[in-house]
Amino acid sequence: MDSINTKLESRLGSMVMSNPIVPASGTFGNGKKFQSFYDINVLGAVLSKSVTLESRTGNPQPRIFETPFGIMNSVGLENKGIDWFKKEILPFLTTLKTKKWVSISGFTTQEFVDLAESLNGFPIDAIEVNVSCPNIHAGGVQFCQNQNTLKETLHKVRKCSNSFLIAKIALETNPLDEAIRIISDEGFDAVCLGNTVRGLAIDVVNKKPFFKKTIAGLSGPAIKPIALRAVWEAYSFNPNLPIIGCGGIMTSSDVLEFIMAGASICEIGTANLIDPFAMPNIINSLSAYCSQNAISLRELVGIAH
Amino acid sequence: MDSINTKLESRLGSMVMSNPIVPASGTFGNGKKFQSFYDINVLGAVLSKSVTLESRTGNPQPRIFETPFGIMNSVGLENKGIDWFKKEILPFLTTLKTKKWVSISGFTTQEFVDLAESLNGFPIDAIEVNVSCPNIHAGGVQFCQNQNTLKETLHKVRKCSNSFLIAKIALETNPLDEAIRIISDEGFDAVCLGNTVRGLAIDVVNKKPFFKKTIAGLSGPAIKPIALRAVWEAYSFNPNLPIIGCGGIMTSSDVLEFIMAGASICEIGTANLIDPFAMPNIINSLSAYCSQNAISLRELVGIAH
Amino acid sequence: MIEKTNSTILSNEKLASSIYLLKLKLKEQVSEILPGQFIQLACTGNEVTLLKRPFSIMNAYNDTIDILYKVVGKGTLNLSQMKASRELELLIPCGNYFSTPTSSGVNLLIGGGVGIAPLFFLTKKFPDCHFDLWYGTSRKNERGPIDNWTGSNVKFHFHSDWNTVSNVEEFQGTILDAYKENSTLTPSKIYTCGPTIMMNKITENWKNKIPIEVSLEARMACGFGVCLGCSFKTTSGQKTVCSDGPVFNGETVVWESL
Amino acid sequence: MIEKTNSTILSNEKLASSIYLLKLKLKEQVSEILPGQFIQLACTGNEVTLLKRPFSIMNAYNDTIDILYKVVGKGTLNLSQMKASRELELLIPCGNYFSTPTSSGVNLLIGGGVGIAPLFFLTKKFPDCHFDLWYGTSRKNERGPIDNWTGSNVKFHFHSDWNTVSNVEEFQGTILDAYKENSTLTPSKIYTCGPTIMMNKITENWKNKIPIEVSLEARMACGFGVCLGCSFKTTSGQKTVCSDGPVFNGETVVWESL
Ligand SMILES: Cc1cc2nc3c(=O)[nH]c(=O)nc-3n(C[C@H](O)[C@H](O)[C@H](O)COP(=O)(O)OP(=O)(O)OC[C@H]3O[C@@H](n4cnc5c(N)ncnc54)[C@H](O)[C@@H]3O)c2cc1C
Ligand SMILES: Cc1cc2nc3c(=O)[nH]c(=O)nc-3n(C[C@H](O)[C@H](O)[C@H](O)COP(=O)(O)OP(=O)(O)OC[C@H]3O[C@@H](n4cnc5c(N)ncnc54)[C@H](O)[C@@H]3O)c2cc1C
Ligand SMILES: Cc1cc2nc3c(=O)[nH]c(=O)nc-3n(C[C@H](O)[C@H](O)[C@H](O)COP(=O)(O)O)c2cc1C
Ligand SMILES: Cc1cc2nc3c(=O)[nH]c(=O)nc-3n(C[C@H](O)[C@H](O)[C@H](O)COP(=O)(O)O)c2cc1C
Ligand code: FES
Ligand code: FES
Repeated sequence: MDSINTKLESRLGSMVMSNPIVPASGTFGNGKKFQSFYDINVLGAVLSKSVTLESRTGNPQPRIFETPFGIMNSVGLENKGIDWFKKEILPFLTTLKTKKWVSISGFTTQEFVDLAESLNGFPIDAIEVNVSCPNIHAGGVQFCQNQNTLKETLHKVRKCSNSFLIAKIALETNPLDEAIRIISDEGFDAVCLGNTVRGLAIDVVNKKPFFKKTIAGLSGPAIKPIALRAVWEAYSFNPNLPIIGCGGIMTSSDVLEFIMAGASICEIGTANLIDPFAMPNIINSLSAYCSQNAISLRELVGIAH
Repeated sequence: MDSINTKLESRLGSMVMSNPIVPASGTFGNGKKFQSFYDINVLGAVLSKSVTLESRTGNPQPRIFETPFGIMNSVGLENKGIDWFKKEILPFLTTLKTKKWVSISGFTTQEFVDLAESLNGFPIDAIEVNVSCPNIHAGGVQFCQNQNTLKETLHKVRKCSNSFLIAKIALETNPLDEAIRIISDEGFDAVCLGNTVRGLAIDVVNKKPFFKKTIAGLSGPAIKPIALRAVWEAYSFNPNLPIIGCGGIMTSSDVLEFIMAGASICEIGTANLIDPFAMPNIINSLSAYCSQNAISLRELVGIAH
Repeated sequence: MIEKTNSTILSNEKLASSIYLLKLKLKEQVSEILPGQFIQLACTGNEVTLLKRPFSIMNAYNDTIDILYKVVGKGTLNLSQMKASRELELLIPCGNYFSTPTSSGVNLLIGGGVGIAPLFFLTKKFPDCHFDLWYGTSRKNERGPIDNWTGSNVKFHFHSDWNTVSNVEEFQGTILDAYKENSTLTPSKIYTCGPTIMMNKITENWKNKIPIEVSLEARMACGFGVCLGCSFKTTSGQKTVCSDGPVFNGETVVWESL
Repeated sequence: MIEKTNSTILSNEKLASSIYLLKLKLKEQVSEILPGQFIQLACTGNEVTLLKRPFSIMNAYNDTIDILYKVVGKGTLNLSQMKASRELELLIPCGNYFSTPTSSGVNLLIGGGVGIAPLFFLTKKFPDCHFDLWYGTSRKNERGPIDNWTGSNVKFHFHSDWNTVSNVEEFQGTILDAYKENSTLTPSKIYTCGPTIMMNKITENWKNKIPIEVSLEARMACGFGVCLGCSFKTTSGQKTVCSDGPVFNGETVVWESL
């Protein structure tokens, strides 16, 4: 980071951030490892790995598979649970100067409520509610794919939490306009589009699915056009609901595509795994772009519509 | 093609084919151009570009954009209409020794019915009903994304047609189990999974969507994991409904993945545009695989379940 | 008939900033190659490309072909980094070709940028015809090579707006303006290749007066007429640039559709 | 501390069929490198790869590191086609390392295939310790190079099932069987690296008797502990191969979870 460029200043609704670059949950650990590569305060916000109520060991090996310009993961929300998170991670996050976002994941509506509620009073700037994970009370269908459970969950979480709330939904959410309406009606502050896309790989030698859990999450450049489509549509449906774009972002040019399509903020996932310096590099080159073109990023949000 | 390998013989329900390789509609023209590269009778079937009732000029330029390991197209179903097709293309198709499939596309249920009906009595082996295109009576939502219109359309097409009928649906179809049930209940003979995935690209220099129609269809290797997932799920829902896999298939190993996931037949799209010899090359290498492993492809259908 | 074949890079010379001359030796004998035709070239390198890229043939002799290309994106960047002896897959020859130039009058050729390539080939293929070749580019240093290579059947005119032109459209007009200001020729036939807007203006200028052949460009996928990715409107219906073209009678082109 | 840096290929020698020795010159000074540590190497070439690939460090001296690799897929195929002077990006050094070998007794090293690499480095780093090195592979021609390079502090044993072994599991057992049949040694410490099933069997054999350090493998994405792609079960909870490991006390590993 050369120096702070005010042209990068970004707004997610009421939240003012130094720039639009935020790590995607699960690709940044809890920030500590990246701190040894660079000062993570250069990021617009930090965002921790999704935390669940109980500790989870996650899915069996193998968990990673490379596809044409994408990767699939079957990590299965491994994490040590909210109590450990509060004890071991929150104190570290609190030392940071940048915004602190926390991702929560539940398998029932009640789990989301308990998680959100238990974070009240902690010095965090936003909670990203990962409603792209399967609802075990609804036969494993993702929360965001069922309008009733999505509505109920967001409603209850909003009621119990005093945080800035982001709903992270699947890129495949269908119908998307309904989901966007629910998120906005329930008083959520922003939507994140989105999570990994459901994919599969077959190990043709063993004639079995590569992943023990069969279906895994596809991320990386392969899904970028899909994520851009979802961001574009969400902005068309409701330009007043702030959007976080996520999916396959590797370069500053990708970020510009998302911003022009309607995203205020961008999350970077797989790129962090390919190159730990992906985010500061993107910030630097966005900075150069804004200076060269004498334009600030905020003017560009949704400009392609 | 070195010689005919009976181990490649494939069945799509009642249809017996010399091998499982079929071109995806729209990437093969009407077959004539490929005939000058190789004898297209080596294919399991030929499949023509989707034909509509009326002649269509399609979408404006540009129509093609390359993405990371994928391509997006906005051709917009350009074709000269069913009358021209019957006069200019069917006679050529009739001279072929392999199976002849015809793809039809409509923008209302009635158009599908008229198309299917008008093909009765012609010597074709199957009609692929492209219900992944937008229904103008339902605000442009794809037929396959609305259970009622899908059901109505398939029902009426089935009633008026005496052909072997394939429903080609979108990979994003949701809920997929419902669509599979409808396809099977309505007496369709097979499902093709699937069409291109809806994507977007932004031209950051002009700050506009790259395509005039904004959203375009993503195909190629990038979508392979998604297509495999859809085939896997369709087979889980109903192993008795024959499946055609389509999406990102480039190599014989990709074909094996689809077959093991549950597809009986594979359609090759984008690969034809990258290399006109993609299909015969795949057939040759499937043939080598079967001989080396002393296995016939039919034994492998759905074996990974 | 289009063939898929392999080729070996003989040389890949930088002529001017971002302009290169690529010489390819074909691995197999192919049908006769005519001016206006193009190749579909696999350009994968550090940057990943999936589709082949179309390039006009600038010259063809024995089993060698020349390509003049400009670095504009991933595929051409890859090409610019390639060294002799590397193998490249291609489809050749693609598309239709220019009609035979007149041998009685003078053939006017107007090329914009790398659009000079197929026009240059025309002058080589028909050494007994006479050509008035106008070459417009935004960079002075692109003159040398082309001028030096043209034969005695060619009168070469160079026009550049180097240092003055900031946007392409302005430049695209200027080659025609330059011609109009400086020439008293009445050509028998006109051939042009370059930016779409330039060819459009040229067509308007001589419409209904002199036959004009234009060599069009479009984003392509297949390059052999099956995907309709390059389809556009003409006065006689939709046509594909790759297979019905790239050469069209300028008057039949519906320019807004490109 | 892990650094991201660039390197230049000094040489890339084929040692045996599909086995290569890659020598890389690092562009920047990095922290001290210890045996057991690995690099995350960008392997993009003709085949497109996105993630970096993990390789054990086989030797490190001055600013040079050696990697012994086997061609198994896209990334390693790319590597095998690379020539001297090419630049490769990497993360270095990743992971933990073996504990210091005993200098009183004998250290038993058992390596399967390219798993020999970190063990070899251990013998080089501690020239004053004594090692009994058992190297198992399915190919006879892999003996030569390793044998020739080992120092006088190493007793080298080679075992191959060349021509007889058709499946890997059988082979993986045989290096341990070979050791049991042929050795009367009572090692003070055991280090092993190779196929998971081999390390599992070795651990079972000496469990509760002699300390065993195993260097594990898993499919990785990041290589520095943030994605949990390589996480597995140990007796003290989930651990990452890349960051908590790759070296673990064999007795703490829950082998089924790998
Ligand atoms: C029939 C035909 C003949 C051609 N002959 C030549 C030639 O002789 N020399 C030469 O340098 N170029 C020629 N072109 C243009 C050339 O094909 C493109 O410059 C090339 O495909 C760009 O590839 P890329 O991967 O570098 O760019 P990409 O990374 O794909 O795109 C970068 C930019 O290049 C432009 N572009 C991409 N594809 C095309 C296309 N098909 N047509 C026009 N512009 C495009 C766009 O502005 C795009 O934004 C020809 C095109 C056609 C259709
Ligand atoms: C800590 C560690 C150290 C390693 N050290 C070495 C070494 O010194 N020399 C060496 O040759 N290899 C080593 N490996 C294995 C090496 O990382 C893989 O062989 C390599 O990643 C394969 O890449 P690819 O692109 O060629 O294969 P891909 O195309 O990605 O996959 C092809 C096949 O390779 C295997 N494979 C892929 N990734 C891994 C992986 N991470 N671990 C194990 N197997 C894999 C699978 O069987 C897969 O089917 C090490 C792995 C780890 C985790
Ligand atoms: C290894 C890995 C782990 C992930 N874990 C989580 C998670 O815990 N919670 C979550 O909401 N998303 C998770 N994701 C999804 C990412 O946050 C992101 O939405 C997705 O990868 C798409 O962005 P990308 O293409 O930039 O990676 C994970 C992704 C990967 C690759
Ligand atoms: C240029 C192009 C044109 C297409 N036209 C049609 C069409 O007319 N009808 C149809 O059902 N699908 C059409 N498709 C979709 C393909 O048939 C196929 O379903 C899709 O491309 C996914 O397969 P692929 O990844 O192998 O290309 C078209 C695809 C492309 C790339
Ligand atoms: S590029 Fe496919 S039809 Fe012209
Ligand atoms: S590879 Fe990412 S945590 Fe180990």
